[in-house]
Amino acid sequence: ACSLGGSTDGSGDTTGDETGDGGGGDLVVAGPIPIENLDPHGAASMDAGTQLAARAIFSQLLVSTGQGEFDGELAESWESNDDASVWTFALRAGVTYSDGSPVTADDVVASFERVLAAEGPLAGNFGGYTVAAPDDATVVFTSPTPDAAFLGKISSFFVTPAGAAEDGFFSDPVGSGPFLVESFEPGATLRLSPNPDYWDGEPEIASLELQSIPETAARMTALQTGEVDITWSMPDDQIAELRTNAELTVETVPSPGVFTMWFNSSTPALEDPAVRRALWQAVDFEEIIASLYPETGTPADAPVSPTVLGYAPQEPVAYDPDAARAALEAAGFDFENTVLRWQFSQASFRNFMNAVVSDLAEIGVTVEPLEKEQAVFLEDLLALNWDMNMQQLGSQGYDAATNLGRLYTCEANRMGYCNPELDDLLAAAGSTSDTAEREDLYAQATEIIWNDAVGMYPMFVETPYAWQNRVEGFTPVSDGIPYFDEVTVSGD
Amino acid sequence: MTDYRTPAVVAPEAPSTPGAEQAPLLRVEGLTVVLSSGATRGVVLDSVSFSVGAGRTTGLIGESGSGKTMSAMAIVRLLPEGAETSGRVIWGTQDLLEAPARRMREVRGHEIGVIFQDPLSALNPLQTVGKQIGETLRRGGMPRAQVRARVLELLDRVGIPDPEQRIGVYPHEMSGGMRQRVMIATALAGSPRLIIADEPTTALDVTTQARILRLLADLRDSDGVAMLLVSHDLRVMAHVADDVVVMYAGRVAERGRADAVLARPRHPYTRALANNVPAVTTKSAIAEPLRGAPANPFDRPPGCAFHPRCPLAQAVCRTTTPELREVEPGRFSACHFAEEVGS
Amino acid sequence: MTFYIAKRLAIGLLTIWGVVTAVFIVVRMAPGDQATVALGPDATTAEVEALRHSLGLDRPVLVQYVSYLGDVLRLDFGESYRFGRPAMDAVLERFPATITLTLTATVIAVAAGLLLGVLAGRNPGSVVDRAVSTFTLGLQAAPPFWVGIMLILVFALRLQVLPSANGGSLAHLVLPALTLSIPFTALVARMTRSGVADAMTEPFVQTARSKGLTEGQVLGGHVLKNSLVPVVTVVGLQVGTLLGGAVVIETVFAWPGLGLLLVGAVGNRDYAVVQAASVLIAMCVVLLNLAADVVNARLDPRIRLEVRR
Amino acid sequence: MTTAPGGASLLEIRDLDVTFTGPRRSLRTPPTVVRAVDGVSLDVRAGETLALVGESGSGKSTVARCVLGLVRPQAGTIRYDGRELGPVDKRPPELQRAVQMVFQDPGSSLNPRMSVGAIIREAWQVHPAVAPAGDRREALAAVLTDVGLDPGVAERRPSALSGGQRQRVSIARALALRPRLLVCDEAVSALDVSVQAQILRLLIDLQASHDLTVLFITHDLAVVRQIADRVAVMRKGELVELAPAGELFTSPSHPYTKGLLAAAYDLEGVEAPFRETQEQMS
Amino acid sequence: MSQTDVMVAAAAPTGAGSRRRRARPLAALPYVVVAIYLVAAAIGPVLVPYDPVATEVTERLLPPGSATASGTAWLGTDAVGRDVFAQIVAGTRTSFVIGISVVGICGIVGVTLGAVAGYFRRLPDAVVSRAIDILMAFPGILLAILIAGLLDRGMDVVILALSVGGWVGFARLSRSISMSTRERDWVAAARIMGVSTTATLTRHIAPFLAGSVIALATIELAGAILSEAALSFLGLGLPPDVVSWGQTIANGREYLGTAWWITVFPGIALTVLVVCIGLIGDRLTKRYTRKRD
Ligand SMILES: Nc1ncnc2c1ncn2[C@@H]1O[C@H](COP(=O)(O)OP(=O)(O)OP(=O)(O)O)[C@@H](O)[C@H]1O
Ligand SMILES: Nc1ncnc2c1ncn2[C@@H]1O[C@H](COP(=O)(O)OP(=O)(O)OP(=O)(O)O)[C@@H](O)[C@H]1O
Ligand SMILES: [Mg+2]
Ligand SMILES: [Mg+2]
Repeated sequence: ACSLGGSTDGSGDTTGDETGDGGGGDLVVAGPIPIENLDPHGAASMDAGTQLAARAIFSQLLVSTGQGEFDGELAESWESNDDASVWTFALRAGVTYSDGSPVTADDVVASFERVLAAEGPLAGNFGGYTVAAPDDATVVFTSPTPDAAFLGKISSFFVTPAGAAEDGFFSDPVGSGPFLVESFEPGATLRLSPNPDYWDGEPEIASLELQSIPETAARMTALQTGEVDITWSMPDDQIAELRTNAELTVETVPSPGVFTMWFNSSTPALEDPAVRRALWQAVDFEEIIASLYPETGTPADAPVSPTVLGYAPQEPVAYDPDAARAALEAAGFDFENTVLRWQFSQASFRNFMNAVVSDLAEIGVTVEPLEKEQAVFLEDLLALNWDMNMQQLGSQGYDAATNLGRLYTCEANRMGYCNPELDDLLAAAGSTSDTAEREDLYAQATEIIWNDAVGMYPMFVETPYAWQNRVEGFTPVSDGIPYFDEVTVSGD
Repeated sequence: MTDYRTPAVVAPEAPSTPGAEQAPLLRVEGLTVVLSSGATRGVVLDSVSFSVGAGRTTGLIGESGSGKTMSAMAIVRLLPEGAETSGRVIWGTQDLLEAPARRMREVRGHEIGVIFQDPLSALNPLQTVGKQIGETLRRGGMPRAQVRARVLELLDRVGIPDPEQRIGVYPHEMSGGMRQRVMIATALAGSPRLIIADEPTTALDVTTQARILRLLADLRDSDGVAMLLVSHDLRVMAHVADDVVVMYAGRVAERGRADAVLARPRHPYTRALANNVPAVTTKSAIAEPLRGAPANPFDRPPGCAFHPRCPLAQAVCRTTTPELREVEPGRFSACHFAEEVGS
Repeated sequence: MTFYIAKRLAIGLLTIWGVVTAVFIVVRMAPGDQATVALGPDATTAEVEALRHSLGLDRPVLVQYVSYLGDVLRLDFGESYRFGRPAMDAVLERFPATITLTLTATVIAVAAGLLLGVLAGRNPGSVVDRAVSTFTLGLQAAPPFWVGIMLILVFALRLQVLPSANGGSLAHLVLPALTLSIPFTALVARMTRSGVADAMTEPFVQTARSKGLTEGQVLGGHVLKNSLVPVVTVVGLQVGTLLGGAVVIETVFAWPGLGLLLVGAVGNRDYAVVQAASVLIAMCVVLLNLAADVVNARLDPRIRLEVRR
Repeated sequence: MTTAPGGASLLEIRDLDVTFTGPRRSLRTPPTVVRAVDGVSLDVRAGETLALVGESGSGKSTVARCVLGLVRPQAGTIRYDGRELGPVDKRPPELQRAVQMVFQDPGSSLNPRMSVGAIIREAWQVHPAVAPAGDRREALAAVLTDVGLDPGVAERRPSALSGGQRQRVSIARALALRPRLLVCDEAVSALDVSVQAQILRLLIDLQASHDLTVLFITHDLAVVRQIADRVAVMRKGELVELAPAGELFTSPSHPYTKGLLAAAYDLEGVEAPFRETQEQMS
Repeated sequence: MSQTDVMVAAAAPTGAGSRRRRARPLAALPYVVVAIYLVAAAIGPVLVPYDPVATEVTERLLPPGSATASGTAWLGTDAVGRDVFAQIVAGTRTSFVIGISVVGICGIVGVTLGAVAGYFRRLPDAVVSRAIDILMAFPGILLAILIAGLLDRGMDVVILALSVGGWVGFARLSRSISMSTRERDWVAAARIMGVSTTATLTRHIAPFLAGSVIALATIELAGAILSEAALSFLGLGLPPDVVSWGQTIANGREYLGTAWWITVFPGIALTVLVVCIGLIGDRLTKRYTRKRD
């Protein structure tokens, strides 16, 4: 046999290969993003791959289920003080790790401190936080400033044993999640088996294999041939074809993702909100979305998606090239000498960008699309070294605080836009625990952002999933990081 | 003074028409070879006839490009790709030009051995000399141990000291003279009756040259192997050949017993060649060099090919190609004025 | 021989040092760094600066270089921030997959290439020769990712005889190895062709014929071996190139090899992995070239092992 | 031929040592060292033809390449007219042109991409001092005629010339610089007998007309006999004998020379037939 | 007798000079094809207008021969409704510009370095050889990625990225040829005459590199065009508003199963060109290497 890195079980071909126990079949899942690291606290903590693995191996304090709603996992209940700066969690009793030891408040504290020490992307959410465990079943998080979005943020936090800080822990991790690690080839395959001691009941499937196949053609082929049971995040053009396959179920679910095309308001040509709005008007987003994203796109009416707390629908910007041209002329836009540098980094945006650029060219606006490597894109993004920017933005924890509240302040200066009024609204929304009041404040903020055209917000994104009909009990989740503990595969 | 010629022939009373008294071992008749390279076609050999008597040495002389190698290789059918051959090569009772490929493989190596012009490139650089010498035998089915014994014997025969050690050596590790000996051993391996030796001594210095010539003569005398010796060096020819064939531009210019031809040429070309041989003993020979450059069979002058360089040329030479005719018993010359040359 | 190898290894070390340095310079010159990428698009400038400081990325480049070189001398390639473990471990883990793929492709390419090359070279200018030449040119001309995806569509999707992606079994190896071997086969075939065609004109081939050998014996016993030296050199070079350069095919077939790792690491500015992978690849290239030269010296006793200056 | 032996020496070679270092076989053994030339001292007198003979590999060419400055000797001096001859690119122009060379292989001594005219004119471009004033075409024709070539060949490439013609061009290129010392390394060895005789004749004639001193390297004793005034014999890098030609051929003193001559005479023994012919002719 | 008697009249050239291949009707085909491509590159955009910026999303992924608002898409349309045929024609120029620039840069740099290294040996050779060693041991993809990241995406960057490692082949070839050519007697003759080093290099060495270098250049030209396609595949290629075959092929890879025409036609265009260039290269190689020694 061939010796491929670290494969422990001899048979690589897992389809239809029933192993005795569990009886729920073997599940093979192919995600678009590779799993490179199992450490949910470190530099890769916010990676879709790491999160996917962590959801199978570890447990969270709580999971967000959309629009400011949460389910407890390790946490039985939680509460905050009035200004949302102190959060107290009561832990579920009797939860153990797969090695039999109990999950304690000290583990939560150690895990959280590990997050802070790692200075990774997750740690950025918790600047200045402290954590304490007054007793074995209680954990208290304290923030120096009010933080109403704390629950949303902490929903990306996984609890590991305190021993996770030791070298080599993640090569054979111990967790309290539904699955145990059998073998792991970073970037390729994570093989898992059900955790018989899982606090929410042992998963029924006999084994779970998480593969990564970034190349679409290969992933679709693997799905069509039955090598893979579940996959998601397919391009729209593939979805139609998958729908014709009678053995597959295809579903799309709304996600927090929004196509976000910021204008750099500090660019002289784009300083005027009228110019920005006119540019928005000049693009026939409706037609472009209908053509390019017939399955996963819906025209957006807010900078955050309807799945997110703080969503407030606005008047859509209608396509009107003549009005756009007139408005630009009125604003004194220099058609001749202005070239707008429009940066993006994901190849999948290329068609969309081309179509938008084409529409802008029709009214005489010259845009130079710049496809940049991710690192370069990020560096330039921070340095405001662009005139227009395109990203798909989500809202972590389904809370507008992590999107609007974090990115649109004068201090963040992410798009050269500074509006003290907006700053005040966002600060107020972030420092109250009253949900209704927060929704109202975000609605006001949204209106300013929308009307000032800080960016163009053309499309809400849905996440497409496809799975074999023999897979039962699978629930697509809107953030594209699904759970598999309730899935079964019927033998065929 | 050493003379390597077949002893019987040196005797003055020997028959003056060599090869006539008995059926020759090899008879080449009207051999014509046409080579085409691209659009140009060249009659590289034009009706070449000669013979090699059993146990005798026939020499082929001529300047570079005169077709010596072609004549020799046509016999064993090892001409370059695309050569068109006509005429007859009678070996025993068979015309080799008609023989099937299988028969040719029997002839090559086993009945006719070949010593090539440049021993360095004619030996495979990646095989030990022992392997190359024994190849004919090994392919013939001889057991390994026996092959080895025979190779050692051959190495010893050709005068390579310490054969046990040299058998595993590569050609590039040997001097030119040694390589030439290996080449000879290779040709001898299949116990052939005829050896074709193409310029076996050209690349060697005098000392080695003399040793190799002696070796060849010894082999002929002890084993009765006939030899077709190709050379452009008249001194070598005078040394070893019984009969000589002088070639010019792909044709036979003159043919006959070596001593006679070299002493009393019947063709102005032979005469000029002999005249130009520098001598070690005296300091005189380059008074009147032959003018012009050697002819090229791809661009042969009409009539007698030699006429542009010939001091005797007349009008007829420019138009009529002279026949090779018997000018005196056993002597053939292709000159309109053969009689005048000699006197 | 020993002296030669020792000297070549010394030069190899120099080469590796050169690669280490070049990679270091080139990676640090690229815009964006570990801090920007690790923190992602939501981070603020201050957070990025803080991380940069705690990673030591704000130190003068020369200081970083010296400390890095010191670590490398102690064979410490640092910790990969993406993989959360020693970079060399992460790299070595991918190595078997890369080797498997590369060697399989090499075996296919050498076998097919030699066959085609000999067929073409034994009769230069013939119909077979021209057919093979055109065919191998076609092989060289087909974009590898196009071929790869086509193979997936045909063999995995339509015929369903082979799996399409990821490693694991022998069957998974077939398509990527085949795709990888296609331009390689063309290269070997063309080198072999010209070698055989040249060797066919060598006088020793006439000698072999004059010994009464059949054409097959001449070809096998005298021609082939004499035409292999440049083929071996090229195979050595090409295998080295494939170790880190098969990215496209690794992408298409989701093959977890070094190339993909390297590309990902550059994208993530995971300096430790980039450097460890580069050093490993450079080491392989140096050793492969040395091996090719040693094989050639075995093949051809005339090749004196001399240190190329 | 022109000058009686005993003239002033034009070229003085003293204690010349040349070694080539080969590859090392293992860590322990030292690298192989070839002593190509080992303590050779030699004078070439103005106007004479000095032949340097010896078997293959005896170091003849190496001596020649030292004289021309293409090889840097480990030790020893080479003086021309009393002046030290350094490496070729460090020589003053007048020394550079004073010593010229004719090579063995007519196929590779001329740049095949240049016409004969260009090859010869290149010499004059480098040394304008010797370049003929005025119309160079005439001078070119004159040089070519000197070596027995039709001036029409100036337009041709070397590939369109026969071996003998190429060798003439080589000689013409050397003569164009009006050298005083001409080094011929196996200049006739690759030629057919008839052509060889033509070139030797030409050299003898030119030596007289151009007042040349010739260092003639060959392994062919018969050729030496035809043109040399004095003969130097080399063996394994050492000079074993140096004597006037007549003396050397009749009474060699060194055993190695004797062996060499014996081998040559061995072949010579049967040359009587041609002598007959040659006598008829004269 | 004087030497004028032995004056040689113009003798006929020896066999090699007059060799010529028998004319084959197909022999001219590669040249004709390449010429057609060159014409397409030169004036194609005039004949088949193409605007890389203009898209028509309602006419996307139409099969070959479909009618569109602006005529018939003979080779179909791509994922944003641009005409594939027009893209191929427009891409010809890009591909040629990239191929020729890369080969030009690599050729000049490689040949210069290689010739100098081979001629002077010693220090220059050591430096060039080490540089070659390092470049060959350096993962090529790394360079391409970094250059693509370092500079704004553009044709010049692609050319640079492909050139950085591309000169090595030329350098190795030139080095070995100049090393053996410098041993030829005509070089020694030039040195003896005192010809300057530069003149020796340009007059006596460089002309002998030309044949093999041109032959290699044809192969590298094809290689450069293919590499551009591979860079585009990895998302490191040209900016979206520059059309090239590589771009088109790479853009079409997601539609191989559904809209094969996006990749297949430029793929064929590319393959035919590369094969023809290769055939020409083969012929040049044969012509120049046959009589090297
Ligand atoms: N492979 C070949 N293809 C075409 N022409 C050839 C080939 N080999 C030889 N010739 C030509 O055939 C003619 C006779 O050549 P051959 O080799 O018989 O001459 P030779 O007398 O042996 O000369 P040399 O003394 O140089 O060996 C020459 O004009 C030569 O150019
Ligand atoms: N560049 C070199 N490197 C190493 N060894 C060399 C070199 N040039 C010459 N030699 C060696 O030096 C010795 C003398 O060589 P040289 O060429 O001077 O001999 P020669 O007398 O001219 O021989 P020939 O008659 O074969 O031309 C030989 O053993 C040769 O192998
Ligand atoms: Mg011959
Ligand atoms: Mg010599």
